[in-house]
Amino acid sequence: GTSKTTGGSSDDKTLKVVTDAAYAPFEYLDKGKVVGFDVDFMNAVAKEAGLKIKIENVGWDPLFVELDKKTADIGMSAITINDERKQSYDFTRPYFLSTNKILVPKDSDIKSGADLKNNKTIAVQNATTGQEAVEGLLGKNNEKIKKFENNNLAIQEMKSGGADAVVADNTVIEQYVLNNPKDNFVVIEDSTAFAQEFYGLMLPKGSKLKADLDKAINTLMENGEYAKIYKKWFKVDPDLSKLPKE
Amino acid sequence: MIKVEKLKKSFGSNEVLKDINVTVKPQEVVVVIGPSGSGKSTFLRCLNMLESITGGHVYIEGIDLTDKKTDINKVRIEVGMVFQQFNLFPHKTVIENIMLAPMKVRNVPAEKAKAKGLELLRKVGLEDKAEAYPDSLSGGQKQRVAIARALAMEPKIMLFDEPTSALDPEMVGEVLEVMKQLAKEGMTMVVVTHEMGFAKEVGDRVIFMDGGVVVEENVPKELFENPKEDRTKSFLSKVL
Amino acid sequence: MIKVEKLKKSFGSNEVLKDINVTVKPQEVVVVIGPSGSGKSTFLRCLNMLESITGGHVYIEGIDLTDKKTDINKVRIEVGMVFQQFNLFPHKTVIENIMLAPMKVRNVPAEKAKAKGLELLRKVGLEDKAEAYPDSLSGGQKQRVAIARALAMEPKIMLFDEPTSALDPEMVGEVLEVMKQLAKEGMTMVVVTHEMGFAKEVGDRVIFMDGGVVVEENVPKELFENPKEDRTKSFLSKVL
Amino acid sequence: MDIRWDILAEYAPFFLKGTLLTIGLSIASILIGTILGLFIGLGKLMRNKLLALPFSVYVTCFRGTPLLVQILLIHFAVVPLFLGETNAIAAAIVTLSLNAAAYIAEIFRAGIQSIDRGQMEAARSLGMNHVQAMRHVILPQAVKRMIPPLGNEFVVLIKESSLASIVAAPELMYWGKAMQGQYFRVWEPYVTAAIIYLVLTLSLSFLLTRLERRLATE
Amino acid sequence: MDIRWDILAEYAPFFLKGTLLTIGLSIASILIGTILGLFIGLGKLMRNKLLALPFSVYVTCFRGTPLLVQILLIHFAVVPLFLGETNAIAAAIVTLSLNAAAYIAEIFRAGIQSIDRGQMEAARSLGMNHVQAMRHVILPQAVKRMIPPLGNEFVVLIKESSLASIVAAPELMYWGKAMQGQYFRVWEPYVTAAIIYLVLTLSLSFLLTRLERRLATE
Ligand SMILES: Nc1ncnc2c1ncn2[C@@H]1O[C@H](COP(=O)(O)OP(=O)(O)OP(=O)(O)O)[C@@H](O)[C@H]1O
Ligand SMILES: Nc1ncnc2c1ncn2[C@@H]1O[C@H](COP(=O)(O)OP(=O)(O)OP(=O)(O)O)[C@@H](O)[C@H]1O
Ligand SMILES: [Mg+2]
Ligand SMILES: [Mg+2]
Repeated sequence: GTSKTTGGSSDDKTLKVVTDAAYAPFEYLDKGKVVGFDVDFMNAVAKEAGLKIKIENVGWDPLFVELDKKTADIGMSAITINDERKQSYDFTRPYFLSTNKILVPKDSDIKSGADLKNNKTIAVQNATTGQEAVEGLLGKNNEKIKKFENNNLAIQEMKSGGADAVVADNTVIEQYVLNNPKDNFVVIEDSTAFAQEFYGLMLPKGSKLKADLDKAINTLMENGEYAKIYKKWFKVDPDLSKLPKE
Repeated sequence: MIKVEKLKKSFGSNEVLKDINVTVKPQEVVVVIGPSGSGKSTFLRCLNMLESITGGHVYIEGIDLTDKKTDINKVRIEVGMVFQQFNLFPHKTVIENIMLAPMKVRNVPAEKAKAKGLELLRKVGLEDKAEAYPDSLSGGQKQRVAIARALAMEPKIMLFDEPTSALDPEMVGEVLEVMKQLAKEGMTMVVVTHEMGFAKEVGDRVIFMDGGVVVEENVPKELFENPKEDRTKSFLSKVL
Repeated sequence: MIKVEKLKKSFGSNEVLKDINVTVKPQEVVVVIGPSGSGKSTFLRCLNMLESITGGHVYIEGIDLTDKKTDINKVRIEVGMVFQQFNLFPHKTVIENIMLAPMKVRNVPAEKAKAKGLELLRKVGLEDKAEAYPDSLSGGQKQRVAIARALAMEPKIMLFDEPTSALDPEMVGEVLEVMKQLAKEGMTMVVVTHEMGFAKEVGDRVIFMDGGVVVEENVPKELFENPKEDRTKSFLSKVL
Repeated sequence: MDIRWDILAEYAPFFLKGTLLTIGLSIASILIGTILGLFIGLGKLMRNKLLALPFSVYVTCFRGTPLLVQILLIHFAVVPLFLGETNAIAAAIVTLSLNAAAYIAEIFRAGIQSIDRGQMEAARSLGMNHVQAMRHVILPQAVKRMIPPLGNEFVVLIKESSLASIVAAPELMYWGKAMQGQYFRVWEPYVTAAIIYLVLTLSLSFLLTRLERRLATE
Repeated sequence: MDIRWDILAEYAPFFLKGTLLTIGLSIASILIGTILGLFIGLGKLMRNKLLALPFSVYVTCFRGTPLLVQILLIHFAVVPLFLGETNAIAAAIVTLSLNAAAYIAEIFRAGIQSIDRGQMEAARSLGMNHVQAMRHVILPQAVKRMIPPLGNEFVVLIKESSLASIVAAPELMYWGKAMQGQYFRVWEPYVTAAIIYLVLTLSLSFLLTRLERRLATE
């Protein structure tokens, strides 16, 4: 069963963790099962904190609705911590550093974020920080920005020739390039154009879980468990120094 | 039996019946003739309130149909109607067509309704068609079933609206035969028809309508042989 | 003029015409009667190939309709047809209905077609309706326009399929009048009808069909007063 | 073109699961939609124009706006109002049912109005009241006539249930998109989905034709 | 419920732009669809069953599968085959036109078949050949009867053009989703979109009723 109230971290209660499993490699469906970095991380955190959890794929927008109505306890979906969201929700300490990066074909003349302004068409996932980042460069609702339901359709759009670049979280597109070498896509990083972002687990405002979760996350980072999971998914070691404590 | 006083009927601004006065005595057979659009059907339909009456009065066995307190369904039980297009219920067999109204309206038990239905079918010469569906019948057979269906409610008056004009010529006879029989048994009848032979042979009185008024009425022989009005003459010259 | 030899017509496995042999001489008026479903319409429709012929031969003015080399549209110009349901073209005025075929098929110039059309309308007593649309006409008027339309192609033969049976009784006369006039002028005509009065008065010969065969044929007086076959007798007893 | 049969094989069980949900959504929606549609159709037929108005407005709104808007609104805004949380399957069934009800109401109204006026007049002239005439004479005939357009609406529902994939109800189209997302192949998932939909709709049409034929000979 | 009028005001110009594109997509598709539909309808009417078969298959496929599959396939797979790149507006017009053509073909066929057989027989009996009879007698009447269902198809097209938002064609629904994505508000964007669609479809229906009435009295 799912909990109807939040806060009480009484040991025998199963917490409902909601996610939008269309964001590989953080959370995606592998033959119907939700898997990904976030999932392994969440399970480790829960184990460390002594919580029982159940992960449900509800989609991106419903995720916010559920936390709003407090019908779910934790939102886990590579959610960027920003001031806007902090007004309505609580976050755990940052657990992941992400930067928006640019995915382009190998022979593209786009070399930096600034090049995107040269009359390029950019595909993004609607309502993501990737979209915000590009709108920051080109202006809000610029005609050159195509917004899709998810990054899959955005990348497909570029692959089919309808966009010059895709802007999304680095991990998403790096993962794509790793898995699809035949497509001849490359990843461009531009830390001046795109700010760094941190992911956190999202909680209903005033959730009593925050302290327990923060503590568990810290432990995982210290005891090397976090690095193990990170390496499993991203093939490199994490640079924990870049993650602020709060 | 039937008394129509100053009957008026309008559809919107179109006055179709203008001040009709007619009396039908018990056991009388009244034939209504007239050109198309003259209001014959509308007149007949006012007699059992299939059309709402705009003005005047219609009395059936002394009951005023225009009185708001009158239960129209009670009156309709006394007045059977047969239509040009038969209007049999296509989803029911012949015997079910006949049994339906007695069972639902008069609460006659099924067995009794069936016995009565079969008797009526025998009367119209169709006892072997009891279990057939209307679609499998010829036009003449359908119309005879429709007559039996109306009779099953044991009405005191029967209204016929061009009962033979949708029939192939060789089927007209069988339907008129049933109607003649009914007249002979003393049924009060009002019949709209173009069958002048029937009017002459069976009618006690013929009413000629045109433009929503009764132009002339008389016993058939007189009306057909010595029409007084010009309109009657011109109409009869075309149809006889 | 028309020679029908061993004509057979089947719809699927249903043989509707079985070995019909009929000859129509120039200027002759042949009336076809018979019960519903006996094949009268089918027979008529075979005469201008509205139905494909299953077996036998039909010669119109010596041309064999069943010959594949025959240009059927040429033959149809010689044979006019009038239908029970009028089949006027509702999107065209009366005069356009009449002018259409002469202009498109015979390439008659518009003015000439119009003059001819107005002349024909005068003949059927409708010169004032030239610019009216069919929907505004009464049934009798529609049928007279349909006759004028067929005549506009100057056919040598006219076929009529129950031209009056969709009409209100008081309109039957005006249509029969036009047909009588046509017969008087020497038009060769084959008429399916239930109007026995017309058959007696105008017909040179009456053919009684039943079950897809010609049961009996004779001059009208003989056939009506002394029918030889039982089937003819029984049919006539019902319709006369 | 090379077809990657391996990924098709891999996704086969999901297509199967998705197809079952598609069928389930469609059946649930046609059932609920028919019941609702009957009431709304009767409502629209009421003589009192004022009472009939809300039913007309309902039909106009659901027929005048895209199903896509309806499904998004119901999923994100209406269902959470009642359940307190979103539920893609509930939203799909509710939207499809409400939408179908608007069309079925019209089918129902048309069915009743297609029955010749003479039937009602014959029943009334035999002394039956309006309710008796409706129940014993008009409705049995109207229902029979409603079967073909109802069947058609069922076919439409099967196709429109694909929109439930937008709100992540794991029906057929959802798995098509998932497969496309995982392997970035277009033809395999979408052509497969198209074929499955075609099989579903054609089978249903076939069944309907047979049903109609049986009813016709009855 | 509090309505955020400020964000509605901000998005008003986008809704306007989107509405214009929605209208444009619908008009383009009804025009192309009608022309294609006429040919396919005539193709289906051919006596030779073998020649008519491809047209029947076309109609069956487009009527038997969801528009959502069609638009995804055409956008990501078919349009790139021809243009070398995707083009959402082209894909939307192509899909909507091809889909509408299947329905219009049936409207056309039904229109021709609804003309009483007697009309063709009368024309033929006057010596006209098949083409003449079709051109002067059957088609003018059939076209008049096709106007109401064609108008209906136009209404359907307006609604279905909302699916173009899935492939990021910036029509009305696209901007509704963009607004929803930016402010995480559901009611404002979707109810606004619904109302605009309703205004579009109702205006069209109104125009069609007037057109029909004028044609009827002619
Ligand atoms: N329901 C109706 N609404 C409007 N006008 C009607 C209605 N029923 C009949 N009328 C009109 O009333 C007039 C008389 O019609 P009615 O059917 O009574 O004539 P009728 O004498 O029975 O003609 P027919 O011999 O053709 O049956 C006609 O002008 C007709 O158009
Ligand atoms: N197109 C058709 N297809 C199949 N059967 C047909 C067709 N046309 C006529 N028939 C059948 O052929 C038979 C003769 O029909 P036809 O119309 O020639 O009769 P009819 O003598 O003109 O009858 P009526 O007096 O009713 O007009 C009927 O049994 C009819 O069902
Ligand atoms: Mg009448
Ligand atoms: Mg006939």
